Amino acid sequence: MTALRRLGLSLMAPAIALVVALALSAAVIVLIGQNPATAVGVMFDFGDSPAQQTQAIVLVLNRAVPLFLAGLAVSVAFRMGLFNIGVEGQYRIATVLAAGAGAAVALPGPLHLLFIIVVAMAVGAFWAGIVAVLKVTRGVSEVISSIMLNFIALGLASYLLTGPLRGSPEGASIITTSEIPESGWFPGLNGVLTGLGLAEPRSELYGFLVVALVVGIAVAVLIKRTRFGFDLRATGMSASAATASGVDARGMVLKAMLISGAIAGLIGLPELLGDAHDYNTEFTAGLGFLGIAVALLGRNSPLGIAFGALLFAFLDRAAIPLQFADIPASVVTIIQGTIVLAVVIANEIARRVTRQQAERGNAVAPPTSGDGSTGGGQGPGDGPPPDVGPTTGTGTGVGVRNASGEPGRTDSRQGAGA
Amino acid sequence: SDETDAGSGSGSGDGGSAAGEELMVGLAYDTGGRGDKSFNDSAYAGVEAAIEELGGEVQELSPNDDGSDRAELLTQLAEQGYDPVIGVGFAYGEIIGDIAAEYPETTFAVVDSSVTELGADNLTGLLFAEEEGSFLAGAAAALKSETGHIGFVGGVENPLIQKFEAGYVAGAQAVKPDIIIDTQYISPAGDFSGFGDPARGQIVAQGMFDAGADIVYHAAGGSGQGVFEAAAASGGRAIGVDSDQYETVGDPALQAVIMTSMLKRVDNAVESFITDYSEDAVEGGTDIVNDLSTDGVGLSTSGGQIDDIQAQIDEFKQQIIDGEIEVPAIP
Amino acid sequence: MEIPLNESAPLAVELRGITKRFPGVVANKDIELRVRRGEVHAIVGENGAGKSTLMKTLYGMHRPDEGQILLDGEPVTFRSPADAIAAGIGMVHQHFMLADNFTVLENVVLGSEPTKGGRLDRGAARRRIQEISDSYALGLDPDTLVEDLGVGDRQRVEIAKVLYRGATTLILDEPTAVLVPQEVDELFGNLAELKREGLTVIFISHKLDEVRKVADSITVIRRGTTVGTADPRTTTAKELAEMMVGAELPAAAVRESTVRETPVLRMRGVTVAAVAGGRSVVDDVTLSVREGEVVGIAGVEGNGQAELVDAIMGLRPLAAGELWLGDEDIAHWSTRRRREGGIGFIPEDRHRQGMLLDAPLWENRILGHQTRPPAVKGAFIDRRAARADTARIMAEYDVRAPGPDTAAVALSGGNQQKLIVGREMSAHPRLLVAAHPTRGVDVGAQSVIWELLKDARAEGMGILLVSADLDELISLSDTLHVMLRGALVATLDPRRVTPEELGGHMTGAVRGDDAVGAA
Amino acid sequence: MSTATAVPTAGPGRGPVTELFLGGGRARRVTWLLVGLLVLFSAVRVISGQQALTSSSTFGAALLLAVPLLLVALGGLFAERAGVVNIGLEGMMILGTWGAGWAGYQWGWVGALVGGALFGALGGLLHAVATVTFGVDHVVSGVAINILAAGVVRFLSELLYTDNAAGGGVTQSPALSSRPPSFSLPVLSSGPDLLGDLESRHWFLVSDLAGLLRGVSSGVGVLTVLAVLMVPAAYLLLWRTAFGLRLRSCGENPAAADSLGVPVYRLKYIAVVISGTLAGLGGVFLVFIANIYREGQTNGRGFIGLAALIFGNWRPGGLAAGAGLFGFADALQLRSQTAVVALLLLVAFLLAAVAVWQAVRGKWTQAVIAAAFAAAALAAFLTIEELPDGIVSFTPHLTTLLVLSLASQRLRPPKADGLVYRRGEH
Ligand SMILES: Nc1ncnc2c1ncn2[C@@H]1O[C@H](COP(=O)(O)OP(=O)(O)OP(=O)(O)O)[C@@H](O)[C@H]1O
Ligand SMILES: Nc1ncnc2c1ncn2[C@@H]1O[C@H](COP(=O)(O)OP(=O)(O)OP(=O)(O)O)[C@@H](O)[C@H]1O
Ligand SMILES: [Mg+2]
Ligand SMILES: [Mg+2]
Repeated sequence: MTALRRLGLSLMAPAIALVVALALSAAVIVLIGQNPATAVGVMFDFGDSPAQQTQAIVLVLNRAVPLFLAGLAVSVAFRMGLFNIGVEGQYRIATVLAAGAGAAVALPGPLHLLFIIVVAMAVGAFWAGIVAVLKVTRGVSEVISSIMLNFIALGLASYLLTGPLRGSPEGASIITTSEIPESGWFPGLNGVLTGLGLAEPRSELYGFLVVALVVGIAVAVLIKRTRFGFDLRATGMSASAATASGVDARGMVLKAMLISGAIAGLIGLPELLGDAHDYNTEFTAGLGFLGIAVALLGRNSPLGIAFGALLFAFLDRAAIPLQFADIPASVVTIIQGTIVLAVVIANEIARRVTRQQAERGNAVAPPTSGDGSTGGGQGPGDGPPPDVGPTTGTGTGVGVRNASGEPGRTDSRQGAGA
Repeated sequence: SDETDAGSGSGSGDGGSAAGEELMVGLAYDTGGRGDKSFNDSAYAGVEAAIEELGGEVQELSPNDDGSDRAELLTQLAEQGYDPVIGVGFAYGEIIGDIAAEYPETTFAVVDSSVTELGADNLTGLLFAEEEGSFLAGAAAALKSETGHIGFVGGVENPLIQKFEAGYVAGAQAVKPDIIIDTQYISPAGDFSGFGDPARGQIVAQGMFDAGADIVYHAAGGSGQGVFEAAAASGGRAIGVDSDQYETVGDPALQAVIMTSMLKRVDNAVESFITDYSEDAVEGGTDIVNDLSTDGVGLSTSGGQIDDIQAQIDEFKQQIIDGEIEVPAIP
Repeated sequence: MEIPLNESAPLAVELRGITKRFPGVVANKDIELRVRRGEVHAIVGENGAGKSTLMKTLYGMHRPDEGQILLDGEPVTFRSPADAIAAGIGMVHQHFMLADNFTVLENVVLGSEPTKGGRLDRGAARRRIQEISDSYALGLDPDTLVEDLGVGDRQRVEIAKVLYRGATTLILDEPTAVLVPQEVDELFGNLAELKREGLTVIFISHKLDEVRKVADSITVIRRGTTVGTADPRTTTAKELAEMMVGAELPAAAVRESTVRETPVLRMRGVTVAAVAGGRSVVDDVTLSVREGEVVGIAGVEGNGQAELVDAIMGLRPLAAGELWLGDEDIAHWSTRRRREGGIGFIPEDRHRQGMLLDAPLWENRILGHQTRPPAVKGAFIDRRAARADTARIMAEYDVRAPGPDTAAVALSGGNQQKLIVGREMSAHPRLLVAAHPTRGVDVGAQSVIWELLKDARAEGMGILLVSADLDELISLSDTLHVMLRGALVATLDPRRVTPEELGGHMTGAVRGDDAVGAA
Repeated sequence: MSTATAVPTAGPGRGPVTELFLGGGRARRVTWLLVGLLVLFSAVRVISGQQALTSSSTFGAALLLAVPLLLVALGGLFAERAGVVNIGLEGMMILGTWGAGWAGYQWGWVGALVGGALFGALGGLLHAVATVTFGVDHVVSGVAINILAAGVVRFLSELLYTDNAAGGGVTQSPALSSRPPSFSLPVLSSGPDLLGDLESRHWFLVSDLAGLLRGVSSGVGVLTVLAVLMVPAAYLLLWRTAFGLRLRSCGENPAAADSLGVPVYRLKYIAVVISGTLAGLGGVFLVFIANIYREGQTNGRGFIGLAALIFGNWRPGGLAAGAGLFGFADALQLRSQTAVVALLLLVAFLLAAVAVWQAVRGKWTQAVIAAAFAAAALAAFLTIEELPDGIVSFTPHLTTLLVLSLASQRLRPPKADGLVYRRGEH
């Protein structure tokens, strides 16, 4: 019964949160004199023709892919209590350098792609690695250093784009890097869609979706099934316990940030390899910050993050039809913000409830504590008869306990403040 | 920008559906959307004027915060039957070519981006010779400056804003070759915060005023507000941009310091494009350059602060129109 | 005792029929407590009997589900500690409630600060604290940071806090658990002082001799309910213990040595530097642990035992010295390598260093053994094997929980500790570093753990035992070292030493020279 | 700090010179540090000829850039001293700018002040509800508030400013109907402007000092004065009053505070609401500069303020120093690309000093490394004319990062900072 109920609870939380967020947003829509029902209808209206419907799906998926990667990048660090607010800078600098490197070389197709991906991951990892090194060697809080490195990445990317990597002619209104040759383009997946019997959409479904899925599965396996993942999660749950168990905490900081940064390096690639083929002044910004929200929505689990990314992407797409229905697009941002807040509050309540149930379930479990007055049920009366206890003649030594300085149990995400 | 020649074969009709039917204009804004007191509003004014004249309706759309859904805005407008569809801002330049090719029946226009290389004959670029207008602004500043020291504040250091700088510097030097010109950008290319941070605008301009400049020209969008504030605080003057900021600033204290504004008549360009469309007169595949000769750019005169030098300004204007003065577009 | 007590006068504190339930647990059930004014009243009962819960009720930290509180014969209701404080009740908690980064003064005045013109009047506060400190001989300096104080001083700060609020009734929850005998005597001196001033003291302790020495009357609690009162002058410790437990107590152990010759751990000149610089926290320690030997480390808390353990486990770098495990020099090994090399570890703070509270038991089984079968296969975690092995440990070591998937938080302290012991034993270490292995664990679990340690010793495991429980140390150890200010100051023979002597060495009152040589 | 704790005497045999510089407590050390910096800056200015380095104009700009950071960081101080990490400062600042614009165009600058503070406070309240009442992880709640704030202000603008007769639009408010007053020091910084006169002589040290003084004493806005006064005020409130002691106790050991009848939840609420209010005031300050609300006006300053708080070791003086450092570097960067190059000379001097210091202490490796970097910085100064825009733009961020990573890390956050406190679950 408990397993089922626990599952129910963990699903209930996001569902309730969604309802609360939608209710609040409906109130907002009413406030501007519109009908919320229309709004919901509009958001779910994917168009009339099959082509329009697949197009809508492609749009959502294409938006979800980078958000998913961003969420993954944030979550890997979060899992061990590091707040990588620097994903934004990591993907910016990675994308511009990957674009530059990709345009500079000529390689056969798959190799070219691989090369660009490796460059992007390496640069992202390097940029995140700075944060880790500063934290480990100098004790600089990763929050500050990654905030600062975001700005530095922005400036550096701008310098690279306008300086050494500039590919567009003087005077062109958008500054771009040189275009990556076609061998470095990631093939789209529309063939798969049509193969599935769907109508051909207008836009190309990013082939990078496949990479994102692979990365997602890899991260899931890494975190949940491997020793490394165990060490990572253990450090996140209790750094002190992990250290005592033999985990090298400093090394873990470095490794977690490197992985997080490497994934962050991929965020810009769906657009770079699937669509733009160069980095430019108009390249999509802000995905790193959205990634934080997506990771939170997905409770740092790859599957959850996938849902979070899809939800955000779905809401993003709705911005256009909403405007056609004369509902301001800012409603979408409000829904997104409210959902995140509602979900985290609901999660917290659910976590409490399950934990309480777990504790209660155990407290009443031992069979012999008939009146239930002692929770643990470890009174000598019901346990095995206490054997030869080391007692001095006078019998003073019963259960001396020492309580000094025992820090209480906390669920600290120690990445937070410092 | 990649599939340059795709779909150009289907050059069936420019504005084919114009006559008789109700005019349905699709307007896709740059980030910020309507109400930016700048060229989004200006474009809307143009559409509004056209509709007043010709009847019909307009559908406005704004992109999301990171502008990643721009292409979808245009597609949706075309899909829903809006025609013509106008993208406001050079950011549309990258993608509008592909969409125009996809919807050959629809007429497209893009503000601030050249389309000649895109080869779509249902697409028109509405360009402005900002450097020419800025030249006049530079000349006016040099003529009115008492200290022989003027300034230019750019929002973001991208090619578009550099055109303003280039013209302004050329204009000022045409009047006074040894004039001191401070130029400074608020944020580097790719970082758009420079268009929306008045505090930095204020600080940059204040630095110029403190250093002895008495007139500062801004091409910094919303940050320009800070430039006006700095001018007011230090008894200097400022030159506005895009629209007649004397009229839009809505604050008498600042009106007093806005000497003139470099007008970029997006409204006129949009209005005449729609009119052409309704008369089936859109050529397509080309750029319409709005320059001094078409009054697509120019200086505003509200407030009367440059009335005394109007003659010299007009002379420069004529020389530019006549080609006697070549205004550089790159600093 | 000296003050004649008027039997007809209203009681200082009377609790009638107090019942307090927590989710799934009835912590207090129909409890009766009668405390006369001016007496020292002791409450005894085993772990989890509900003593702290009852005192928290009296202190207004939570409200009873049933029952009544009467002060001086008048019924009262407390909504918060503030109400209780106003009514003259003060409590010193089992776990210290002090802000380390605050000074003594700040800790004492917090919540009832003297102010002058809106400002905190430090002058007045200082005078008042000095006054209290002098009249009850607490010896406090108001301006030192609490983090620089030892346990005894901290406790006196806690008492000063209570007195500062003008409490007439003091609750002391296990005040002696962390003190060495000399400190306990000082504390009892303080209590006598308090009594002389007419204050009422309610005193909780597991140490029945102490209780008999200091209390005027005793209430015994078992499984959340009062089983009776006792007169300390006529009741023996054994009788008291049997009242508490409700059964006959086991007889004392017979000791036989299992010590072999081969050393498993050798340390020479081990020195650990303080993090903030200054005096070394572990100072030139030389000792060895042989197969089948339990080496006990006694010491007042904060004298370097924790750092010594950390140094052995590789959690702190050595500033100097050698560290050998068997024939291997492990001074530069990582913690993981040391654990793989055969060191087991029972940390002193299981919540901080021993467990992942939010993780299920089977994951806690893996903790510390991430590189070894059965729970791990190559680079991957073998979930099935981990679960199975956890189930085995649960059965063998009597860990009471629904199953391997239960979250660790759900277990009581004793069960958590048994899991940790079982986990460490399962890896068959050559050396077990056991820090306070029975801390906060009740009688039943405690004897189970002691048995496990003894069995392991008999099989040849070397054990380094750090404990604050002197009886535990004396009865388990084959060799006993005393640690003071980071250095080993004495080596004693556990068969001959008494807790009082040991306490003398621990506080430095007795010099190490007259130590009894060990075997 | 009258309650200076007895620091263990730092090494024997301190010479009279060392004593002069390092003796006499923190105040004297800080004074010497400031004097040293001024001399250094003055020297660099004279050598490089970059007057902007110490001009009153630069210092004035630095003040203007530092004040919003200062206000936000002070906001962070209140929250974190009460144990609540506040990553939502940016969002609260955004709400503050909107509130100031909206109230300001209707009721003038006083209205803006109140409006911004109130909106910021609302953001704080939301954070308090989430973290204190519902026990949500502080970072998570803060991030959510940042997202929400951006949506809310856009929405409110859409609702209230489009088609508003007073002006404004989706991205900006109408202009404030009145401006806040500003002050200049009479005679010294205005009128005869004696300081200005001194400054323009470009004398070594004297002019630099005059520039500094004039920069912070001419045309200073009312909110600047308020903000600067708030630094000592926050210190007095938090470290000298009963309220402050209680508030800080919630950040150090809430369970202990609770057991003494301190209303922990209420205090946390108060602290986080104050935090939001101060962040909101930071937003108001930005609105005062522009005289309107403009979307995106905060431009990440909430995050920088948070960084200043950590930089300053969770103390009012320290965070003011952090905000000042950032503000100065930012002002320099915005004012003059070439002056930024002069900073390289400064870095060279500093590193050379470090090299000498390390050599004296016998740490040769460190000395050589420092000397090498000093030489590199010097070479860069001599060869580079002007840095590209992209590079210059992150001067303040890089400076902060460098100072942080070079300074020894003895940061001490409040002990229970960021921990969710539940009564009885400590
Ligand atoms: N806040 C709580 N929530 C749930 N159960 C609790 C809580 N506090 C105590 N209990 C339960 O009440 C029982 C009595 O606990 P209490 O702390 O009063 O015991 P105690 O007699 O003080 O034991 P010890 O000697 O270990 O200090 C515990 O076994 C525990 O199960
Ligand atoms: N605040 C609380 N909330 C919920 N359950 C609690 C609380 N405090 C104690 N318990 C439960 O009460 C039981 C025993 O509590 P108790 O505090 O007596 O533990 P213990 O055996 O003394 O061990 P420890 O010293 O590690 O706490 C455990 O099952 C524990 O989960
Ligand atoms: Mg207990
Ligand atoms: Mg207790």
